[in-house]
Amino acid sequence: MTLMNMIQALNAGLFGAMQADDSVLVLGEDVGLNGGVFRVTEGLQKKFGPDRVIDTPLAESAIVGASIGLAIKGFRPVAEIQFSGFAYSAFEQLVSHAARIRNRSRGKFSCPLVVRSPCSGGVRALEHHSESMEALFCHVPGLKVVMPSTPSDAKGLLASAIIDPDPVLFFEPLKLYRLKKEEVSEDHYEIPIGKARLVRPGKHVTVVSYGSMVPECEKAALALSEKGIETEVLDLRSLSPLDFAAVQESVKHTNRLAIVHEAPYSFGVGAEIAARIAERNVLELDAPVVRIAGLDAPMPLSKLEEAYLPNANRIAFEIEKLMNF
Amino acid sequence: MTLMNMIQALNAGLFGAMQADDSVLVLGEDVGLNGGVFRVTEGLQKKFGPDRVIDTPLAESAIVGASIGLAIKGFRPVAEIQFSGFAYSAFEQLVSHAARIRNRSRGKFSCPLVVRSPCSGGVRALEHHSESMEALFCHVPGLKVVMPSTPSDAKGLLASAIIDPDPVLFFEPLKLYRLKKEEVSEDHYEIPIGKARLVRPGKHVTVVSYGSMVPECEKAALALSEKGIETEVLDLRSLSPLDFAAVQESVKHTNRLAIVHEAPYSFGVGAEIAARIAERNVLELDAPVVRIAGLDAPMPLSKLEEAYLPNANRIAFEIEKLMNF
Amino acid sequence: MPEKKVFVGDVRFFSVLDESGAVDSKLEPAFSSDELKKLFEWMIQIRAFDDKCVKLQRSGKLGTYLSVLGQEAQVAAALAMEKNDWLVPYFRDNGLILARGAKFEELLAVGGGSEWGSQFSGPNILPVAIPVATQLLHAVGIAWGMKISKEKNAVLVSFGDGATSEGDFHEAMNFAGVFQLPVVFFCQNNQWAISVPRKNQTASETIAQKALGYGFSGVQVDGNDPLAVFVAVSEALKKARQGKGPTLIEMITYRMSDHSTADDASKYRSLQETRAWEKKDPIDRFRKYLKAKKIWTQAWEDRVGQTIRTRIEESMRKAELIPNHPSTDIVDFVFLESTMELLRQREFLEEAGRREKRDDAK
Amino acid sequence: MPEKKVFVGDVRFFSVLDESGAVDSKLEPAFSSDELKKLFEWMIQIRAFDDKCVKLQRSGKLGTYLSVLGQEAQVAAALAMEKNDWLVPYFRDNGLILARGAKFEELLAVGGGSEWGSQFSGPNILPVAIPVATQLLHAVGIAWGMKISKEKNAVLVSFGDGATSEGDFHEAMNFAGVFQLPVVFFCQNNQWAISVPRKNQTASETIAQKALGYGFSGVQVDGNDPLAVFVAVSEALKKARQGKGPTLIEMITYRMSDHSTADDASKYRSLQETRAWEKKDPIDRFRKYLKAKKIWTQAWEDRVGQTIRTRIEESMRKAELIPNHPSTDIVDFVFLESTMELLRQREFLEEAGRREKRDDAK
Ligand SMILES: Cc1ncc(C[n+]2csc(CCOP(=O)(O)OP(=O)(O)O)c2C)c(N)n1
Ligand SMILES: Cc1ncc(C[n+]2csc(CCOP(=O)(O)OP(=O)(O)O)c2C)c(N)n1
Ligand SMILES: [Mg+2]
Ligand SMILES: [Mg+2]
Repeated sequence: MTLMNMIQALNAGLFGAMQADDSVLVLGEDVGLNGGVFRVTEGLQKKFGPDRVIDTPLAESAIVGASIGLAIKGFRPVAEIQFSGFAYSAFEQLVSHAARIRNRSRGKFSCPLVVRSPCSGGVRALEHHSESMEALFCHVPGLKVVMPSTPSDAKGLLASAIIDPDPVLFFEPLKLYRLKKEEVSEDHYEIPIGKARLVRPGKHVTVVSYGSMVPECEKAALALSEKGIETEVLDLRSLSPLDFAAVQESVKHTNRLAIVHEAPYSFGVGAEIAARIAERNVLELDAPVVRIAGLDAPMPLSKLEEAYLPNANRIAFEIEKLMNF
Repeated sequence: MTLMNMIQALNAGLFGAMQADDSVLVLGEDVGLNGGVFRVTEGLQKKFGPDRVIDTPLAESAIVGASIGLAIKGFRPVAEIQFSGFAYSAFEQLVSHAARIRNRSRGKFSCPLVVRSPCSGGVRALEHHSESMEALFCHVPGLKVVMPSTPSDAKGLLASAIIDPDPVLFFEPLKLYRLKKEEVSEDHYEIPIGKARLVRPGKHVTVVSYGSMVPECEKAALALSEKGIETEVLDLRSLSPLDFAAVQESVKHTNRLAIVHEAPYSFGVGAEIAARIAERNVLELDAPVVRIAGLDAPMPLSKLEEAYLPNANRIAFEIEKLMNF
Repeated sequence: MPEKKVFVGDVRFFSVLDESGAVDSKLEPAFSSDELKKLFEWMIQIRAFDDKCVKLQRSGKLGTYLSVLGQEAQVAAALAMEKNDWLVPYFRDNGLILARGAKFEELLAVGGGSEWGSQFSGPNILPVAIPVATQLLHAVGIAWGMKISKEKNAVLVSFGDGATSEGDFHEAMNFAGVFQLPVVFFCQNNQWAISVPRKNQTASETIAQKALGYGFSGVQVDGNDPLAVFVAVSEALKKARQGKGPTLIEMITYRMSDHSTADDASKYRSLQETRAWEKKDPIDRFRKYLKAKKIWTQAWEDRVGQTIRTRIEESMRKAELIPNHPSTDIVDFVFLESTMELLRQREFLEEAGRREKRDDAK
Repeated sequence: MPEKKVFVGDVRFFSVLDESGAVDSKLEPAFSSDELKKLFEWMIQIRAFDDKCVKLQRSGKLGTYLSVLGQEAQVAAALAMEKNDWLVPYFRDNGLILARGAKFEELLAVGGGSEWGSQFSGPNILPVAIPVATQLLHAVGIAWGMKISKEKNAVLVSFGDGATSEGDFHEAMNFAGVFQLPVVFFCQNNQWAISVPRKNQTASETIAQKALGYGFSGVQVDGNDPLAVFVAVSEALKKARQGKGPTLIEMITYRMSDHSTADDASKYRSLQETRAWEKKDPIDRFRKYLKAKKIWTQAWEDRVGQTIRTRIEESMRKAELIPNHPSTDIVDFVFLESTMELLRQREFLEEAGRREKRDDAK
């Protein structure tokens, strides 16, 4: 075990995967010599050479499109999109090809591709550098979408994503990159895609979240606990496929559900969870579901970023309201 | 009033808008001399000339990106994307610019742009020609999304979209293009964006739908009526903004809700409606919400298209189940 | 030296056969008569298949069909390819796909609406890409893979003149140039992209010259001359396999048919133009050449044509025999391992199937 | 004639001032001394502003900052523009944006995190586009609008060498060529795109030659020579305004600073390279020229420099005075008319604001 922040854990994960399997490649803008703008790919090119850790020209559609070709040819590319706000020009390649090649060819060809990308806000960045558009990818059949919230989950999920025989979008909440360190195993281990993590058990209310909002939910839960409200916090880790069974199980004993994400409120990941509850577990609810989310507005520049983002205070406030329902 | 199918109504709408306002332009692939692959822009170039009805090179990002520039410069471009399955390469321009220019410049610049595009399945088309990815656009702050299901709505919504000071995605379910004719006024009229249409009143259950599934819901309602189940059918017409007030009002008296769309089940428009009900009207439900939707799989080629798409039978079946809950 | 030339580039055009079938012996490839016969057979094969498919579409047995009519010399590219090369085709490549070994029934299956058809026989053929120009990047990726694993093969990626306007064309060409990838960009400039003529697609004098912006060479060939197409593709593939990087080939040809069975070209182009191109028909021209070489006889062509038509008829029967695959195919190939939610939806499909059967039985 | 050249194209490079400040009198633009002074002032203005902003970023008062250091000759483009022309800038254009009339406090506001800053003073300046190359299409659209309404103006759109790899660059260039639009593509080739050197960005010998693939001309200029930049931009804008179509200008320069305040260029490029470019400093060179023309004195430069620094300090006070706009700004500019849902969210913001005040009061 070593104390690592999320960047170090991801870096270790990439090292391990490349060492274990020659077909794993890393490519993207500034991932080679520079080691990535957040240093996630630091040292990889030195170790594995410029044929396996590749600085590409500035072209997101090409990064993903060429990776699809590499995947078809038998490689396991781990492509980086420098910020998730720049993934849109690769959208066609992801939606129309990466997600469909297996189906289109009835399994003759497949696309074991990982696209890593920093996401979410909270660091007062430039426009387009703080986007939370994960729900877009969740709606696309054929794509998997994961987002870790801790260093050790980051490493284990990345291992699963690289081994996965199908395309995985791997979002990294950049606010959490260096937020905290924890003990992470140096050995290979996998956190299965599609399994949520019970962050904190509780009996009064379930809070489902993921990514950058998980630490805020934990803080809120702590504060609520002092008021006698025991919050069960679930970190989804995978957004598609969703571990809905875990949500159901929790709601079955808490009978109250709040969903927290920083992405815009409408048509987000929270909608899907609330909808499934409305379809499958509505009779178990003692109170309405509540979504605590970003606003239906572009992520503002830094001056108003705080007002836009949910935080522990707001989460605690909304959950208290929910408990008083 | 003249008997028109949806294509004719849209064509008449474009004629009217171009005649009324010199700043309205039509551009896209094959929209000029050829009149569009579905004939929606037939005759426009002849009438308004090649400066206002423009055949562009084959490049969707450019069609939308240049339209944004035209809109900034004071024009009202009505861009066509030949099939909505080819809109993805224009995604970055839509999400990162069309949707944000007003906000980015605090109202100094704006983007009164309409992007028209045929969508949805049911006509046994080639791959990528039957996509229903409207929910992706709904999640993007700053975009409006509409989808008519009748000729007269098509014309009235198009008029509103063209007059709208902000970008509007205008999806046209191609299965409905020639499905039926109805009396449409030749005069200018507007169907406001954000207002649902009560297709059929009913007291036992509410069915919310839009686009290609509206006629199927009507058929199902007819069949159910014979069994004594009176279905209230709502056609959303606008997906973003949603007329949630209309949904609420209906559910208040039926206490049962089904949502029907052909887009994939998970993370779709149905999720948002079900979620809002779960948040705001859960106590008024006598039964769980049900979503009747496409599958979480790519739209299949024609042999399996029917199995993929919801239809009147399936809708009636699910609603009966819901009534028996 | 305040002013200087920092770049000069050019593009050459060449043909081997002229319109009368006369050959430029300096450029004539050294083919055996079997190879020449194969080329001719492939050309009449696609013409016959196109003809059949258009008819099948009219009678509702096939979906929208895109004919190769006029572009039959595309098949010459298949002759230049080695087994371990890859073909990344576009939607007007049935001639090429068949020549590389795909079966009629496979193309009929795709056209008839079954994904199973896209498992083409013949080595290393990707399913057809419908979104224009997107496949160029896949070709670049495959070629990149070859380079990384030091394979001495190459990728041929095919597309139309319209495709050159898309961003993906540019990004693919640029990556291929930067990484010196073994890929041949085979542009079938058939003068039209649905209703948009070549001159409105780009202001560039030739499409071949676009390669100059990516640091490699472009060449224009008479695309109704299968020998010229062969020579160009074969040189470019050889160069690619030798690690000398990519080439852009502009094959000048003409789309003699409507864009597709859903299109009516008379709305936007003159009969006169089409007539003028009729005279350059690639099959006629090649027939004259073979005749002069004493390889062609009418009897031989009749016999070959007959065989092809019989095989097409047989393949139709086979295609009709292809079972209507179960509706669960819809969800079974989304991922290698289905998710919980997909398994739930699979059950729904099975139940719906059973319900239908019950309803039918009533 | 089986083989022929079907295209020949070239690219010229030119400069007006050499590195010693000596002038090529044939190409020297006829400037008044006021104009020359203005050019120099603009250059030292951006250098001073950059310097200040990097410091402000270090002390946490500004977000990530991108310096123009080394590319100051960009300001010459502003001198070539007319009032009704449009400027579509990229993220390393503060020199140009200021020269066109934007105020320091506006740039400081954007950098400090307020959207209000993007309402630049100065005629027709779009907000800075962050997603690389996307703004080229907006420029094309604006130019198209000018053409349709028969205005005799033009658009200057600015971008880096890295931007030329994006699909949007290609699609913009192609549309501009096809529709012969009044737009000047102003590429500031500063040799780097973050850590990727120009030679790994594209295999093309020059960036200027990329224009050849779109049917118009490209030209390379010494981008550390403001006179050469002026001549090139001014010729291209004139050509555009006359309806003679687009031009691609490649301005050869160098990014002397890190990519941004978040970057450390020593990780990927040699000090040696940077040092070599120091000798070509655009301000030094222009100063020598002005001195030879007897326009420059140290006293004058000191005075001008002092004035600029004072104005920057004043603008900082102004920027600090800019009210912290209400949180409801977040939702109020999404649409001209807010939707019901946005109004609901607006109420939430107001309530949250009130709650915070209450909590603070406790
Ligand atoms: C991205 C995309 N946009 C639009 C279409 C619709 N479409 C199909 S074929 C075609 C024209 C293609 O022209 P070209 O590339 O010259 O090929 P050709 O059909 O002439 O062989 C268009 C616009 C598409 N398939 N993909
Ligand atoms: C589409 C997109 N991808 C990635 C980035 C991140 N990024 C910002 S600047 C930059 C390099 C730009 O290089 P160049 O175009 O040469 O401009 P320069 O910074 O050298 O002035 C990158 C990769 C971005 N802003 N947009
Ligand atoms: Mg064509
Ligand atoms: Mg650069």
